[in-house]
Amino acid sequence: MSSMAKAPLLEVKDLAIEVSTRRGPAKVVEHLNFMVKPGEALGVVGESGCGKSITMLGMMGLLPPGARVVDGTATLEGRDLLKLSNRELRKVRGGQVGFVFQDPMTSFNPVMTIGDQLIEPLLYHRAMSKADAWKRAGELMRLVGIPGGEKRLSDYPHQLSGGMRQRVMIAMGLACDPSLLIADEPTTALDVTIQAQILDLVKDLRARLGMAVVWITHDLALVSGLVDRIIVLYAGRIVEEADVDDLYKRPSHPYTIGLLGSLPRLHGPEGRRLASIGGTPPEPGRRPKGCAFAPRCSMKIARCETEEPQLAPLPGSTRHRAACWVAGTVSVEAAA
Amino acid sequence: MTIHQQTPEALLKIENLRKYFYVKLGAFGDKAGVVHALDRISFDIFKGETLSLVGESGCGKSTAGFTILQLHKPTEGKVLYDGADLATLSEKELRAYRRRLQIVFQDPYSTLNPRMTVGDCIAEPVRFHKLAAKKDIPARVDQLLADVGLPARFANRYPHELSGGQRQRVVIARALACEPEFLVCDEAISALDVSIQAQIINLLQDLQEKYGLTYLFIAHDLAVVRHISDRVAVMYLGRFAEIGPKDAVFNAPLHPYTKALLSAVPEPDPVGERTRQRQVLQGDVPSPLNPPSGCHFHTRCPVAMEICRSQVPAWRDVGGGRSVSCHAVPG
Amino acid sequence: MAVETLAAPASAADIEKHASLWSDAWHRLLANRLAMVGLAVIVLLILVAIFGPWMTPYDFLSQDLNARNELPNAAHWLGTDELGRDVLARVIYGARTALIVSLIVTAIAVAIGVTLGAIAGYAGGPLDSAIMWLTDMTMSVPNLLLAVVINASLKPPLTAWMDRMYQATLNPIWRNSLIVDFVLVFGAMALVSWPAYCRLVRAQVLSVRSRNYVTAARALGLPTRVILMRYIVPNAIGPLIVAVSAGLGAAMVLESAFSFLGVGVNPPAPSWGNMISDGLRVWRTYPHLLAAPAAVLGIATIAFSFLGDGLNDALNPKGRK
Amino acid sequence: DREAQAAEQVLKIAHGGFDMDWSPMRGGGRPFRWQSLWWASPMRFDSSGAIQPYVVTSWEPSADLTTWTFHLDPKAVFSDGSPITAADIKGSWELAAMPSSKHQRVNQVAANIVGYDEIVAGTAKEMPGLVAKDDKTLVVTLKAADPIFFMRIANHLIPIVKASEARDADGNEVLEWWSPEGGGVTSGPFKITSLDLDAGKIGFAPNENFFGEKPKLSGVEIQVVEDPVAATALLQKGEMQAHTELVTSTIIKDLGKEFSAGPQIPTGQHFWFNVNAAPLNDPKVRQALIMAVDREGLIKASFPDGPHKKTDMVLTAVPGIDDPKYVPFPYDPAAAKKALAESSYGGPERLPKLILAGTTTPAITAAAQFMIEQWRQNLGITAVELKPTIDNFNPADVHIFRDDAGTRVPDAATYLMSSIHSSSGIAKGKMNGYKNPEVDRLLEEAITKPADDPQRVALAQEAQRLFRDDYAFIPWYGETMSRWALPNVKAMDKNLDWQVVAPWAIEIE
Amino acid sequence: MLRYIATRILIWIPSVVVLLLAIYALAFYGAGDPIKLIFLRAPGDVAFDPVRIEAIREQAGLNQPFLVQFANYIWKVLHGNFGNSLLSGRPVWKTVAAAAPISFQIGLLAILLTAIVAIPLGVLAALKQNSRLDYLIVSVSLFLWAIPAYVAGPLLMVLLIAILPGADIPYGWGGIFDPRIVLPLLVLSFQPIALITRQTRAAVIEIMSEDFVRTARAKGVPELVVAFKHIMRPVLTPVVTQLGLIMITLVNGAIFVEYVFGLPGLGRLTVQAILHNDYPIILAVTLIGVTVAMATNLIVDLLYPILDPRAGQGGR
Ligand SMILES: Nc1ncnc2c1ncn2[C@@H]1O[C@H](COP(=O)(O)OP(=O)(O)OP(=O)(O)O)[C@@H](O)[C@H]1O
Ligand SMILES: Nc1ncnc2c1ncn2[C@@H]1O[C@H](COP(=O)(O)OP(=O)(O)OP(=O)(O)O)[C@@H](O)[C@H]1O
Ligand SMILES: [Mg+2]
Ligand SMILES: [Mg+2]
Repeated sequence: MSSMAKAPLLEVKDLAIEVSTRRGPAKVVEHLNFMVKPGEALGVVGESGCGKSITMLGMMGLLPPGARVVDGTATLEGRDLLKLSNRELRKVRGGQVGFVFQDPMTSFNPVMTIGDQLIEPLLYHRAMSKADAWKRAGELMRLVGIPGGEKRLSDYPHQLSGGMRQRVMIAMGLACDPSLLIADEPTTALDVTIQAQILDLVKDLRARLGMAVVWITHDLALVSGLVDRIIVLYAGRIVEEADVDDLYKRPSHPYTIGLLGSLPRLHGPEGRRLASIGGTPPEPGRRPKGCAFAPRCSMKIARCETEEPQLAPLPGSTRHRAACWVAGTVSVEAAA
Repeated sequence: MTIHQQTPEALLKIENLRKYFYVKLGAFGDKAGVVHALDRISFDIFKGETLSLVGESGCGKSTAGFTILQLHKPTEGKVLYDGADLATLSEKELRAYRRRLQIVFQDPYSTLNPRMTVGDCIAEPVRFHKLAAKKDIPARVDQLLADVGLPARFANRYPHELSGGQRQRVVIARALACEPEFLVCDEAISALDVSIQAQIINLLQDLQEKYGLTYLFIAHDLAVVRHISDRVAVMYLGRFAEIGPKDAVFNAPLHPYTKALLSAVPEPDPVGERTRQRQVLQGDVPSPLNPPSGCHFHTRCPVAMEICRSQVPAWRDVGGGRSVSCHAVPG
Repeated sequence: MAVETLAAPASAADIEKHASLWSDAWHRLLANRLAMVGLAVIVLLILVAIFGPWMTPYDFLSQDLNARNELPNAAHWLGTDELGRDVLARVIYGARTALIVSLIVTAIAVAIGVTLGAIAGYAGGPLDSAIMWLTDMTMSVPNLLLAVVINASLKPPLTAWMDRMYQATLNPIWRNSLIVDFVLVFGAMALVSWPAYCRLVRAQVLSVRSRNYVTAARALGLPTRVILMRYIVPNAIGPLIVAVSAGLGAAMVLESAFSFLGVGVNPPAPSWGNMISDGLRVWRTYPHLLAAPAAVLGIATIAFSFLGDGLNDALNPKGRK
Repeated sequence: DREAQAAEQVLKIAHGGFDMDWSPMRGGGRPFRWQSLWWASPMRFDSSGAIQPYVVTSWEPSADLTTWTFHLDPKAVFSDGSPITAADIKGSWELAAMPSSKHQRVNQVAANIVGYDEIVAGTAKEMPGLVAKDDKTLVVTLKAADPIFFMRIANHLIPIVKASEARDADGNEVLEWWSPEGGGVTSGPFKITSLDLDAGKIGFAPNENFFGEKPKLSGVEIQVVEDPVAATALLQKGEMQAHTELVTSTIIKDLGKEFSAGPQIPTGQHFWFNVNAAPLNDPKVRQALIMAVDREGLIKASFPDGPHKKTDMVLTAVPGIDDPKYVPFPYDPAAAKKALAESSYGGPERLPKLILAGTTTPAITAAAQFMIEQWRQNLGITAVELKPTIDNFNPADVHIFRDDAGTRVPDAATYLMSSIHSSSGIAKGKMNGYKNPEVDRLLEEAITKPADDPQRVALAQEAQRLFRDDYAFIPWYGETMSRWALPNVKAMDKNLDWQVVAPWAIEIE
Repeated sequence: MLRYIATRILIWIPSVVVLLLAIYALAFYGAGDPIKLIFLRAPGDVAFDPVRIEAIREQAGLNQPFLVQFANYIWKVLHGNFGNSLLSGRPVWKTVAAAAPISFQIGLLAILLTAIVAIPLGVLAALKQNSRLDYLIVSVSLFLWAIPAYVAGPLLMVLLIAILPGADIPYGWGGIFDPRIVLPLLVLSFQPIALITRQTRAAVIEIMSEDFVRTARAKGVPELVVAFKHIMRPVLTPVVTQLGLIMITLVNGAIFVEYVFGLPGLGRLTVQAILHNDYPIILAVTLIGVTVAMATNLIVDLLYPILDPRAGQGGR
């Protein structure tokens, strides 16, 4: 994709987020740097609890009680979101930035019709009248391919299937033509066939509307056909960042390698033993010294346990970066 | 993985199994509804194999597992095991069989009693089925923990102190404690992270080898299924669409639903994914409360015919160990 | 074939204290300041109820007709009542009454409620409907009627029986007329307070029963008894504990309300309830006679409700704080 | 605003409960306290205990004292102007005796009249012993001679009502015939003008046809105020001027001595012993219990500032209470202890639990608690239980019963007949069949003596002394019939019939 | 829905008969003979004459066997005749018809007051969780919770008598527009307000952590709209249930407040009837009580689907 020349739409610098745990405050996200260019699709990949959601929520001032941003900047179209007042931030949310959340069941208010929920961004960002908003909502419903269109607007969420709910959620995210759509594991709760529908829908919408997308997932297979670039998170830090083709062709961080290796595949040779990563990620606040992945790493060297590697470009590429002392010296074949 | 013999021995024979749930509907819960969760399914499970059951959410996979284990009383049908029809046994009589037929549940978070330590959880079946002398129980627990790759000190922990993968290991250890012959894995890995998923898959495979277990592996992730199973059964809305040896089903699916499922699975291959032509199914799975007439799949089927609307396709053996239920499949 | 083990580092940081859920809840409770205040008050109350009568300089019964209705002073910290009895001593002895009352009422109510609720929840079907019907009907019976009826019909035979027991054994326990009052009046109160517990337990059992770990226990082939005792009850009990701690306070108030209507603890045995109702008759002239017991009752009620709220938060794993 | 009240002359009365039945035919209850306000009686006692004519102006007995002839005031009329006739008195008495009337004290007036037993048993609706010789002459035939029969009817227990309105064809009472809707015909100085029982409000206006003195008040309002503390506050503010029956332990402090002042009436409150059930069937136990109680303290614990007065005997406020031969029970803890030790129980240890019933008001409870404490300190008895209610009263279940004894005539013999004679309710019920043949004999003889015969009193006194020696009760106090009215309300004096003596004279200053 | 209501009522009838039987039995066997009580309760010199009492009982029909009496009673009730009070002889319906509307009006008003005061307070406390305002609201509601109505009532009552001039004594019943209603209403509402405030607060705090609230915020919906549009309705479900329960106790159990403020309502009537074992009244009052309970429960159940459209979907 040719998004190189454009100025970044969103630029996150040195973001750090802290949560309160039983053992006191703990940084769950730290030294986070990434950017999204206009129209670009970024995949954010990592295991559960590595801080994917909290990063996005943190930027938008949507953190749950007990969590707070402690450092960094997040510049959206020239404005630092972290410095905005609540009122200004509200303008951004749902206006410039649309959201799609993971669980389409719990993310809808069960006692309001989906129409009432769908028109809200229009009411509060576009100052539309209710009637106009309702009309536009009908269009949105058709846009995301809901059979029946505006007729379903007066349904309650429970009357829709999971897939349809997720479509409505996407419609809601797109209501005000945002320049950025943040999708937090939008298909994890869905069936494969429905997941495929949603993937196709988003691809299609992106082609038509041209917005940038941040797609959070733990499934490396899922985003491969969808995004332009991928960042891999481990324990709250970026461990690898690359263009999508590059990453799958030449995964460099042992963690990425492990992730890819542990994916069972539908095609190709079978009957092999899966290359799993032993152990579990550290809990927040119990980050080991040195590289956080070192305890699980099969390629670790002495240095890994004492010194934390920084994200650095790999030899031969400026756009492929990894945070590893041994990265670049291993290849996919070696890992598999 | 075991390559089964020419005339494999059936460990379990399921005949015409049916399970309906009767539910209350209406704003005041004053209307009755029937969920056709399992609609006359028949199949065999062979000793030592891994049979996978795939299908979309709500199609009755779990119900099948539960009903076979008599955790739900079947509405109709037989579950023959070791010469006995489990469906006719009382809860007391079943207890002896329960030990031999075990299950690992989908959600490792909720299948462990939050108020019992891991050690207690695992010791419980050992104690009640008298599988070890009282004084040997702690040693047995340690051994089981070791079997699933957990250090012995975990015995004193409570479930909430474990990660998801560790919990799933405990659940497996608990099932193993019964020294079962047959293990139903109801989406045993779906809730886990990829890296942990691979650990558990490997573990299950190792254990099968070590103890000669037979698996009914319930999953919705076809890639995992391909990796682990000997045979695959595909379910749609309470009925079997097709069943057959894994390679046959994956390489030459017969039922249009199986084809659609396979085509929907994403691959970690950006180039292939970008260019791949998918056969995306339209619409959603109909409600089992009010299933379509004839072939349940006809509402979404790309090759549906007139007959599909009215007639339930027969469950036919098409040779090569494969059975299918589709009007469009010749033979 | 070797099973791969988790590469779990055995560093010093990992040797952690293994907190059970209960001790976890306890820690959360310890961190809740209001709940601790409540708990402290309740502990104090219990201590006072047990040892108080030996610590006061006055006997709660002895009268001094020359020192009637005295306002609080150095000799009588809370003053004296119409018969010249020390109010402090009576309030302290009343703590015993209050505690016994709330314990008995709650114990009986909980016993009935839990049994019926558990049966209803576990058995389901017609038995469930029958028990729920009984619950609804019980809530419709005026509780005062029940108290009056029970008092009138059961008290004489019970009192007579106790006296026969005393005559046979000469054990002063049988002489304690309070016991009869408690058993009857508060038995009646219990008979009307159980439905709340029954509903709660039923709901709990219904929800716990469908939890996966119960199904898992069934799949393990464990006997029903074990499933009930080790899987269902311990997990259903949290909200019950909360309800009980709030119920203890409510029972004290109910006792005082009954006393106010004249079917509570009979004098001369002091209870906060009968002290309040006596105090209400003269509060304009001798405010201390109302203020002392009412304040103590209020503090105890608040303490129980603090503790109940605290337990609620502590036992709820979702609850942060 | 005192002046405003005086100008208005409306007496506002606080009433202690929502009484739903204000029929004058009940012979008791709170409404009875205001009977004389709106009903006339045959004769009436003044506050000094002298009989005054009212509807009946003169009477004479036959020589054998079994037939009495009463002459009615020819001017006596009901509030509707119709004359009060002998038939009305006859009808009133018969109505009161009908079972459906549930009259509580009809026996005190009519028990001796020929035909009473049948009507009371529900088998008749008229008493042949009552004959209206003409409109203004009533002849009463008694079953046995009674020298003081005329005194027995000189009260408001059965006031004179218009029988034709009050009785239906079966002789029973017409529901709420006395209410404004029911006609509201009265015989007394006031008539009822408004009635809202559910709201607890009753209004009276002067009966312009009243045959006696013209009432001074322009109206009376009764309003229910259940809570005594609230009632006290209202009285203190002058919002209300009188109360039906205000019993609080702080009444003197709150409202002054005059508020509850009044004459002593022949009613006494005592604690009666169940002499026929263990352990009080043992005279030694009874002695012990009595002598262990300091009765000075008893009154101090209950009515320290009055208005009631301590008494040592059954009798109060009747001729004959000045009996020099009567020895009060001593307060002697040592003797009491000794008596208990000498009893068949040998001491407090083996004594069965005592149950003390009838502690219905705070003052009674205080007195009872005082006794219990005395027994605990002086005798070591700990097992005593108070039973406030007296439901399902079963004599065997109760050992000590608080109850009042008394009479509506200033006569010692009648007083004792209704309290310690074996036929009395107290002897039969509360004392569980107390019977001393000698006491019975003396009393039976006494009541046949004419009212002015000194023997009548002497025999009664002797009977009381014998009763005293049976150690069957703990004397407590003689009752004062309080005015329960603010000092600015004049002529609120009451008599032994618990009634305002001259309601027409009540006046607010 | 009509069918549903009809079924509920049909189920209700036999329940009521059983309940009445139980209460009749309690009164008949347990609480003492009402006629005897009339005489026993009267002071000293009463005519406690067994023959007479038997005659009175016979006339009132009280000497018949229990089941006959009960059958007679039900028969009469079916014909709309609730009998006469044993104490006053007045028709029961008259007494009850005077008392019930008063209790209903006060109960409804108190519920209304509770809802108006407590729900906003609870929401406010939850939105400002752990602020000073929150602590204030919580502690005031705890305080209200801790003083029983029978203490609060007399205190306020007499304090007001002492303060208020002349005509405005907060005593007695003059309809709901009479200023005298204010005090009893307040006292009656104290504990419900405390209860509902705390419950609303807890419910709001819980709902605030729901995903859909985050969704609403992510749409840029203003906080106030989030609070009142998104959070309020789900909160109302448990609150309405609780309000229903309170309604039932308020109508049937406002004993103390009615006593202290001289309100001639059902609570006072019940106490009096019970103390005198006037069972025609007890039965009628119970009947009203169950009817109120049933009607309230029915209304609450009918409200559920409106408050929560999910109700009844799938297994229940
Ligand atoms: N309110 C909170 N209080 C304390 N810890 C929190 C809170 N919210 C999140 N965390 C912790 O922050 C870390 C990152 O959470 P986050 O939700 O971002 O993970 P994620 O990568 O989105 O995981 P998932 O794939 O499960 O959604 C986790 O360890 C989580 O436990
Ligand atoms: N106890 C029950 N009562 C009523 N209906 C039930 C019950 N259990 C399952 N069902 C219904 O039966 C159908 C099959 O459910 P089942 O759990 O077997 O599906 P599944 O294939 O396991 O789905 P998933 O992948 O979501 O686990 C569903 O429609 C479900 O709603
Ligand atoms: Mg997340
Ligand atoms: Mg399932």
